[in-house]
Amino acid sequence: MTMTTTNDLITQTPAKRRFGGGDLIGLSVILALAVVGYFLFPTNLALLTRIIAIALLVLSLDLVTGYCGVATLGHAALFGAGAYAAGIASAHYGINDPLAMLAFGIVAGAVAGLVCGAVILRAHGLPQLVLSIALIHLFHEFANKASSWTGGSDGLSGIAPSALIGLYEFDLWGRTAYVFGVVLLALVFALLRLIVRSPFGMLCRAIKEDPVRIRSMGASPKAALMKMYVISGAVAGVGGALNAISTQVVGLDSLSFTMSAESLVMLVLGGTGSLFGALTGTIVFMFFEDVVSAANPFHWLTMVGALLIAVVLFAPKGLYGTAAAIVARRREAK
Amino acid sequence: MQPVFEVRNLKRAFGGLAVTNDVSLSMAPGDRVALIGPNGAGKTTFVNLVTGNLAPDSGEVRLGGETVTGIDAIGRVRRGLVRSFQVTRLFLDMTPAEHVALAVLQRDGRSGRLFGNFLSMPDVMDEVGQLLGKLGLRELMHRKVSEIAYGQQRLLEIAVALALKPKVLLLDEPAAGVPQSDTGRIEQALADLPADLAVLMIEHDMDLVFRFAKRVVVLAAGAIIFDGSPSDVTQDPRVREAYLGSYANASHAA
Amino acid sequence: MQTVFSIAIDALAYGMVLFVISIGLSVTMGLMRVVNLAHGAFAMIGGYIASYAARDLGLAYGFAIVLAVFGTILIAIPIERLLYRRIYGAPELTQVLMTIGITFCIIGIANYVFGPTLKTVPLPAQLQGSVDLGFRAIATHRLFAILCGLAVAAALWYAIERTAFGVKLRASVDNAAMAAALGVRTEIVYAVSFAIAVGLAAFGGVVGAELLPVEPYYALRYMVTFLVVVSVGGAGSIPGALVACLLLGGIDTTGRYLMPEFGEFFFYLAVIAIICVFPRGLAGRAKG
Amino acid sequence: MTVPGREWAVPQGGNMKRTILAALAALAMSGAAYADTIKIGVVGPFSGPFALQGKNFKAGIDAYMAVNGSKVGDDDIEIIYRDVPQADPAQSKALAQELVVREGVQYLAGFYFTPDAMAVTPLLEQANVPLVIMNAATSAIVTKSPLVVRTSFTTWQTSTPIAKVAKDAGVSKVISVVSDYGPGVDAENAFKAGFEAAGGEVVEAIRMPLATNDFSPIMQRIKDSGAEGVFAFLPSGPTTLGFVKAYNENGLKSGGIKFFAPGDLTQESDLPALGEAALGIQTTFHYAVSHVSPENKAFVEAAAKAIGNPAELSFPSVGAYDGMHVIYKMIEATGGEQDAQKAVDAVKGLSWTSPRGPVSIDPESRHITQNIYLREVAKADDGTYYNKEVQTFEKQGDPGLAALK
Repeated sequence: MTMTTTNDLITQTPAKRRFGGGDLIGLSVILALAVVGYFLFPTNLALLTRIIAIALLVLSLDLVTGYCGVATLGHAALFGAGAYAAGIASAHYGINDPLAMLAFGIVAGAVAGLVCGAVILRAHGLPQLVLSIALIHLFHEFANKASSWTGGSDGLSGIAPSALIGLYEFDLWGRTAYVFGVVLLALVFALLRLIVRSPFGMLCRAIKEDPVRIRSMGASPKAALMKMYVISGAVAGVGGALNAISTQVVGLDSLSFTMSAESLVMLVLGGTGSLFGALTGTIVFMFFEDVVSAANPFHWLTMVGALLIAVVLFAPKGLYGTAAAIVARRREAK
Repeated sequence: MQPVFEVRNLKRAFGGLAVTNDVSLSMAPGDRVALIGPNGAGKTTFVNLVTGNLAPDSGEVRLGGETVTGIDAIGRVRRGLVRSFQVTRLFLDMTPAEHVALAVLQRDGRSGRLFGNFLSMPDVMDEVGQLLGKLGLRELMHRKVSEIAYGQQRLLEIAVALALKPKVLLLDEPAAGVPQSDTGRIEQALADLPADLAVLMIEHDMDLVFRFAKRVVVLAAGAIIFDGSPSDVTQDPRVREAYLGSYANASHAA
Repeated sequence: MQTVFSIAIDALAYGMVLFVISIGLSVTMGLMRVVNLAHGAFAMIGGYIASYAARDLGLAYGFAIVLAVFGTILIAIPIERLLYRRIYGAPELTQVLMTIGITFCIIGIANYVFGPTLKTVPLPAQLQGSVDLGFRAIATHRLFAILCGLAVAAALWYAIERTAFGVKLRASVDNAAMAAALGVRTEIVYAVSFAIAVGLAAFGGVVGAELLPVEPYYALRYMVTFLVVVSVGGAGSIPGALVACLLLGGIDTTGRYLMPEFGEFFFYLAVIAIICVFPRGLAGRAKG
Repeated sequence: MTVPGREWAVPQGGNMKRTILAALAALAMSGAAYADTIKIGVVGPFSGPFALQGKNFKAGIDAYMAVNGSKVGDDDIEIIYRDVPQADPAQSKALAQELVVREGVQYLAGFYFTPDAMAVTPLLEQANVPLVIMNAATSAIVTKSPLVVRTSFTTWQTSTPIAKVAKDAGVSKVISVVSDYGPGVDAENAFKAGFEAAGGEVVEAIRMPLATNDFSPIMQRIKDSGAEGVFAFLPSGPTTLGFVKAYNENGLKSGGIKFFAPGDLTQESDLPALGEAALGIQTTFHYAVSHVSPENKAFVEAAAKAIGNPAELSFPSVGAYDGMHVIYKMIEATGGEQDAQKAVDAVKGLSWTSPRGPVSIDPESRHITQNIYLREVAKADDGTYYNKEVQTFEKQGDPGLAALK
């Protein structure tokens, strides 16, 4: 009796909620885009790789902002920590294996996430935003001061990743870096899809809506958010490490307020609370920036501004969020 | 029987005003107690002291024989003291199934798991289905909470509380704001609560109190002025003076 | 001892300039609940207008200030009607996106119209030079900025606490629906408050131009400073903003004197400490 | 896939996809190499807070091509601009990669910020492309690759002579105040080395954060140090203005504390705003727009036309102008073939008369040897302010390279 009930329930569940379906579609979209990018812009892989690194940062930001409701303008701290860790491992310790560098990046990102989470989660709303701003400035100043380690404002150079699994060199064409990036993005995306629909992901969504209610269910919002911050740090660390490996240089900009703000803009542009939104926002923003700034660098800021205003006015849930809402409404109407 | 829930000499003052003044209360498993009192009697403060959202100036809260006064709200929930909210506090973007599943997973210490989805966890879905079925919410289990009726949301509040398998359940006006037509379902749900569960219900609706409670506690000006059977409460002169008078006035106004 | 006084004077002067420039932001953020990152952009517009009026047209300083305040309000009115009105009550992130967009646009336009170089607002003879305080000299325009700050604080306090408009404003902020039911036209109240906030921004932009010179990136360069000051004070509170400006001005100045190498650390660590102790800002109220 | 020497990447191994791709790219590449158009990729800040400097790059390049034509031999010269608004080495490298791989540029040039230039140096050999730096002023860049040539200056180069000026002015105790970032630290070290060598004493060295708005406390610190002069380095723009004003208003100027700085502080585009406040300030630099020579007259005329507003013209334009000169010489020497080493070798020891005066490329360091001028901010008859050259330090190399060793 019970068993039939359960099966019954599972078959009843709407198709889109079914486990696995969305993930496969998502992964195939990413891989398809990656292949299209490879063949459409075979000579522009360096920029595509950079987009992937930033996409990882935006995904990471989505975890805390989109899924947990934490307002932060300092998320690049996690990205920069990953980038510097991977870079320093190579430049100062001669750890040139890309996978080992990646591991350093992930750990450093997670640690930075722990530190940032411990501070940022102490307030809400506007003061929270300001805490994050103060933090990113502290990180930035710290990296500037520790110039014997980080190269300060001259940037950390001398990063020399060896061939990936001993076979593929990171060359001028940027193919290895690109494929490496695509694989990382696909892996991270798949993992995050699992996490956001896991019990923990559900808990975080609930915390975003009402942390008091969650406390009365016996769960600690703070502990859950800290955990998410660490995960988010690891993801941003992947992005940072990828950036360090592919460009072989790390600059203070990777720990900057500007980068934090830009990543937030990209996220809101695509739509918060959805991994696809994060990816959409990154790709659209970076392409827009690339095209407009190549066409007319002197006025691209005006156009980006206009784009942002237009998005708020006409696609308030972000590009992906609004599109998804329209599709859902259509489906319901049928 | 050994009390599952006990409050001893609980005191809390704001400024010079004693909002909870030397309150003691004890409940055994299976008890059905109604806590009533006029507006401003200190019910909210009392609830907050009991749940751990507010620290008492002195006194003790005991749960299953253990002192929990020094334990925070989350710890008390984990020890079996669960409350529902007077105004529903549900996650509007989530489904009833998700609500109950979250509570079940939380209770089992599985809410931090990073992999898997409750929809594919047969034991969780089983419990979710049973609980929601019992409360008549099964058809709606995959709708968003923002799309279901208020009465159904109140039932869901109860379902979430039950999913946590509490020893002591604090129901804060479970029928508040529910249209007359739907109160039957809620009363039925209350009647179906597990027999060994100690329930403390805070309620204004005297009809509901008389139908539900085996025992009534009256709180006025921060102190318990009556603790006894429903049939005696209306006879008690102090209650008549302190409570029913104002209640009558209130119902006039409404 | 002399050094202590000297630092105190510098701190006061810097704090008051911060106050003059950022108090308008406190009004929009606290009273209208808009995270207005474009505040600096309006201050910058004020600076440009004053610079144009005083330097290129040769108008008097006082007149240039008036022109800047009203000119900026005039420019801001259509922006409020078309853009800001859409984001009242919207989630913070949406407001951030919209106001950053507005800031970018204004920067781009300013760059196009006025060019990328620094613009100054020439001071009248009375405000040039320094005043000798006995133990040290202080720039006259700094004293002027201190006085302006005090005047703005007093005027705002009076307007909010003592006038009919202030009553309506506070009512609209506490409960817009109730205020509307009582016959307050909240739309107008909001529009007027926005105009006041923008006017204050422009005023601050001009008065503070000696410290924060006007150039296209003004709007982004100091955005964070304004935001930090206002939230440390507690958005919407005039005394809070005043205390925060003096406190942060003091910490900044002292830090920069004692250990300039770690100036940034002092400032931001102080910000973190204050917010951790006062999560709603120094004068913050519980959110309504 | 390892690419040997300066050869182009040739596909190896049996991976079909990769082979096709490489062939495609090689096609694009060979087109670039043998066609009549030679492309030069210029990276600089063309938008953002430093857009003015990028504008000066473009003005210098346009001026050079207006004067010398857009053809070298039979080859047309095409400039492709890429924008890196603020120091962002990763973006800079990605863009340089794109310029080389997609656009097929034979020369990379520009680069306002040191980290952006540093990021590109590892690419050069593999890409077979010389890098001509038109601004970035940290000494070490030229050591990162043998294919780097610099036509601008280094902070060491411009900051060292001012130490002698200070000593000659009878100042023996100086406090150094710099912005806390790479160039600031370079300036501090350069001045210290020069001043101590001249027998002076740097009583204190302060590094202040880049984002300093209020300089009053710093001024107080300078007063308290008991120094007779102050050496300062700040990036151009709002901070410079604030610093100079604070120097006047806090009574340092009237108190007789002398002000010494490299010319970044009084760059021409800031002078209208600095105005009266900067009057009399002495700086040493490699170029003043006011420099008197027929070459400069022709340059200023052409560059002013290119930039639109002559008041916006400043030093990056001359770095770009001379950078183009070097690139033209490289193209002549290689006959338009892509051979980075040959191109660089051809300009080693090259000397010519630049708008800034006589210059040459040091064969050893590939950095420009040039005159450094002591200038004083003066008021012209028409009420504008300019840097008036008062003393010349001839044929200055880069002392920063020696300090590296």
